[in-house]
Amino acid sequence: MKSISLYVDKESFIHDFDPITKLLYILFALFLPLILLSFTVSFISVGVSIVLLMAAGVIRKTIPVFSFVFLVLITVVIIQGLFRPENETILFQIGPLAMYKEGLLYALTITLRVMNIVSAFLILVLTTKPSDLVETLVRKGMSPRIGYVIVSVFQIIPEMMASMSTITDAQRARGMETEGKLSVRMKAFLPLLGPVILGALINTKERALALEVRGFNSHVPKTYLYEEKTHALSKWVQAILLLLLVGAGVWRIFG
Amino acid sequence: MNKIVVEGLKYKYPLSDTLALDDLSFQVKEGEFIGIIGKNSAGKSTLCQALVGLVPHFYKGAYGGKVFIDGLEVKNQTIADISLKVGMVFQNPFTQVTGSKMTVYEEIAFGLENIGIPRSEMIARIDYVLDLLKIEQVKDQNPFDLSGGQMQRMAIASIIAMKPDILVLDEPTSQLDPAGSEEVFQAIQSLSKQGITIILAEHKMEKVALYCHRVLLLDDGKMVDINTPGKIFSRGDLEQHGVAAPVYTRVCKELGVRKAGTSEFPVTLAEAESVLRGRKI
Amino acid sequence: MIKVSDLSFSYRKGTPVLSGINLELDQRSTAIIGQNGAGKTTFVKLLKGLLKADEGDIFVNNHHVKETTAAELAKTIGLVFQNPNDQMFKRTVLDEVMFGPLNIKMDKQQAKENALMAIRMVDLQGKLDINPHDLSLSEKKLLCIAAIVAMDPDIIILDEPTIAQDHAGKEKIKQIIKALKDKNKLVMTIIHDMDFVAENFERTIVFNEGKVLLDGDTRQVFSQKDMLKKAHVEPPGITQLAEMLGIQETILTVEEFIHRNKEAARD
Amino acid sequence: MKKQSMWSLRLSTAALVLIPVAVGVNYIGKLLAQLLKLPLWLDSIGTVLAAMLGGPVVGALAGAINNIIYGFTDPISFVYAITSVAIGLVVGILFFKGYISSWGKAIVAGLIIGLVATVVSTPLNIGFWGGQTGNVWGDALFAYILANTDSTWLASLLDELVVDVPDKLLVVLISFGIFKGLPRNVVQLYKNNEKIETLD
Repeated sequence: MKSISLYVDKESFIHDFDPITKLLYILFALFLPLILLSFTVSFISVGVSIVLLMAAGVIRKTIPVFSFVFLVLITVVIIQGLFRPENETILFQIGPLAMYKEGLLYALTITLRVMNIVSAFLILVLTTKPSDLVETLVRKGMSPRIGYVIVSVFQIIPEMMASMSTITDAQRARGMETEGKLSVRMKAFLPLLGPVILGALINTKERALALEVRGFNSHVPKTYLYEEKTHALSKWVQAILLLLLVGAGVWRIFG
Repeated sequence: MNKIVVEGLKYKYPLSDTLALDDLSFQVKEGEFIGIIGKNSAGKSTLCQALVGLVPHFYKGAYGGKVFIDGLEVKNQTIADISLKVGMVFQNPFTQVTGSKMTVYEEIAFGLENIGIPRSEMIARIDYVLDLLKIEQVKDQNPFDLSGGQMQRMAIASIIAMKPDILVLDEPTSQLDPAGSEEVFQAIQSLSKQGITIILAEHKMEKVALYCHRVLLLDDGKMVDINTPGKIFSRGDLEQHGVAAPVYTRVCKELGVRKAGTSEFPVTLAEAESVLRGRKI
Repeated sequence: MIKVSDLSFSYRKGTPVLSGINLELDQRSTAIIGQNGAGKTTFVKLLKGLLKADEGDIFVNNHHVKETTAAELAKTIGLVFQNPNDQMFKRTVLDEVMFGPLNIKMDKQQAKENALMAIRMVDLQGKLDINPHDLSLSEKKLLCIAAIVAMDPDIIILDEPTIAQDHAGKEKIKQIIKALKDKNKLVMTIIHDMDFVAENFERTIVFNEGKVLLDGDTRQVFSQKDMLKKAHVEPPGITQLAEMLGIQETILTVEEFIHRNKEAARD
Repeated sequence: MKKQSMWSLRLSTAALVLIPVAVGVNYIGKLLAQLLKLPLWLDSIGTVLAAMLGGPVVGALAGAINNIIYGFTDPISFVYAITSVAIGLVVGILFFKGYISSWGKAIVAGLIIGLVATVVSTPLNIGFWGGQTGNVWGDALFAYILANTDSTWLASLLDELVVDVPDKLLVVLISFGIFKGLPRNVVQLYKNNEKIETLD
């Protein structure tokens, strides 16, 4: 079955780390540049994330995500460089359009911030099985019912996609055209979407029944098939990340 | 010992004007294999669900009478508590997969995790049911990649792992091919031999006649009769209740051939063969 | 009416689902049987033009299927899917049945007439204005048959029509098949219910591992016990009983069994 | 029958399994919109339907989980979980107060929800992208306004507004249409607080 998550099933020391450490790393990468307000720190942070992604062997999988982000970022650079209200200092001119230093610097801030968040997130997303992440969070106190909901989405979407292709066949069998002019395809929207939604809603009843008889609403404390995944170095890495953050905060306030 | 006691059970779904179950009373002994038959919308599914507490707890609606499982009254228990005593398997193999587990092994663990079974016992139970239902070889596959018969056996395994004393099955083979349904029937039969009480709602009368100790005939939410397959399928008014007897019974009825020394007609292939053998045909 | 020559198909290269199928289908009502995964559904989807053959040709009433879109073919050949929830989306039974006829550009009056006729055929005329999803599963299946019948194709294929049907439902489907035969339609079905096949279909084709294992008159097919075993098909109960009792010819229905018994008694 | 409270936090199992379906519907709506190359997202039909069926709590949860899941395919979506939650909440409240009960009212509700989404998203856009939405038409407007005024906020607000209001209006109308076509037994399924009556 085709999966919608970006998780790459590989062996690497990054994969071995527990999801909590990776979540903490996201917070770290997010807040450190915000606290220190320095381009250099942002650069280093992005750099570190990219090195980690390479170490995990998943850097190729980041390309589609980054290319989408870059597409938007290019428009940010152009628009801010040209039109930012604070713009004063002209850097260069192309025909009637002037690029300003203030706007470009601001665009650079945004670019770094986005890159930073996206790359830190990608470490978590590409190297952690969604179900592992959810299970860890449930162990830390998240409602198992909500945990179920999140994990089941990863299975329900491919299931709905499969039923969508059967539905397409069924409606074509009734003479509905799915190819051709925009107006033809627009007319196909409801006959395709309708049965997908109705079918999925009708199935919720049977699925809810099946869950109920599997002790879904049991009040007994839950147990787990797998042992909790921890890494020998997890505690250390977490401690260092936290210390660095606190240190940066202290430096920022008193330094 | 009576495992299930039903007394004057009545039930009406929300939004409905008619009773889905109308004053049912019967008892089931430990280890019995009971078939529930009747035309569509006679109340078979509703009755199955009343035994596991989905009726009334899941649907709400209006409820009367009593259902006791091992002396516990269903109305006063939660579905989670009842599910430790009674397991249920549904018609559609796809919708009863939890959709939150990546392998058959994990899927079976789902219920055990919910009811707090310790890990070592969980693993022992899963290995046991994988073997019992003969799905060992697919334990690492994605549940949705199984064949229908395998999926249904996985569903049964998931329930049996929770160690209920009673297993309720609502037309578990209606969506399977003959090979798949044969696999499932054999699994059910072997569970019955292990002493698990089985309640099976089913349209395939030949199977009901072959496996069930007693058969409960429903029509319009009312219980018409509960008796041995021989007695039930020999009734003259089956068609009026929307049920056709097994083909072997129909043939013997036409020919007026009864089982020796009884007023009953044969209900299985073997019985029909033995009474017809030697006749000039 | 349908001519299939050297048909092969695979979803993934190297694992053929169907190979070397040659069939000619005529007016006789035809059951396609065999295990799940034998290629039955793939075969009818190919007939219907929902899939494109890797090799070989299919002609349906002189239309070359490869060169005709599924929507165009809909006028000639109708396929009723197994799960009604995969197609229903209209608010009322009548609208649902009219969807197909309107798609193939029937005028509104004609579409409505056809729809009403089809709905009467499946005995749902009392439920014209009901939301299709408020029907029972067996009624939904009948509705889906009506939705295809209303398009008035020459060929109608039913995928597992008897699933979820009780005794009365099966009787209804029996009547529908008969009514369609009377209108000179070719009725085909994919089905697992052998008793139903024996009682209702003139011709039976057994698929096994992507090939046609057996093809012929239903009686002749059910007489080949060993070949059926190979395809994991069990003959109808009455056929098995007759065989166990040592009756030479193949018995297909209870009526035949009784009839034979009476003849034997007269001798 | 007593009118049920819409704020019950104890969700029934049926209401809970409605949430993954809602996320799936969002996903498929988005996919179809891309397939048809519409200049709209149409990626919140599921959230809106879930809110209509299950109330504001289910709607908000569906919105939140939707964006958390999207975060696994595109980390930026994560940030906009707040917008999705707001949509779910507002639809749920409006619907259960009876403000989405006819096509006319649905249009008004669609406009309100579009405005809510805009107001919530704009600060996120500014904080994250410097004010843009990533939608071609909206961003062109953003550039135009930025060039002619000196307010990033105004530009960003209008950028979001021209994209969000038509999108949410259409989403609410589609969802309302689908809701009206649902069979009664499905709608009934997610009602939570009813009591078991007695027939004894």
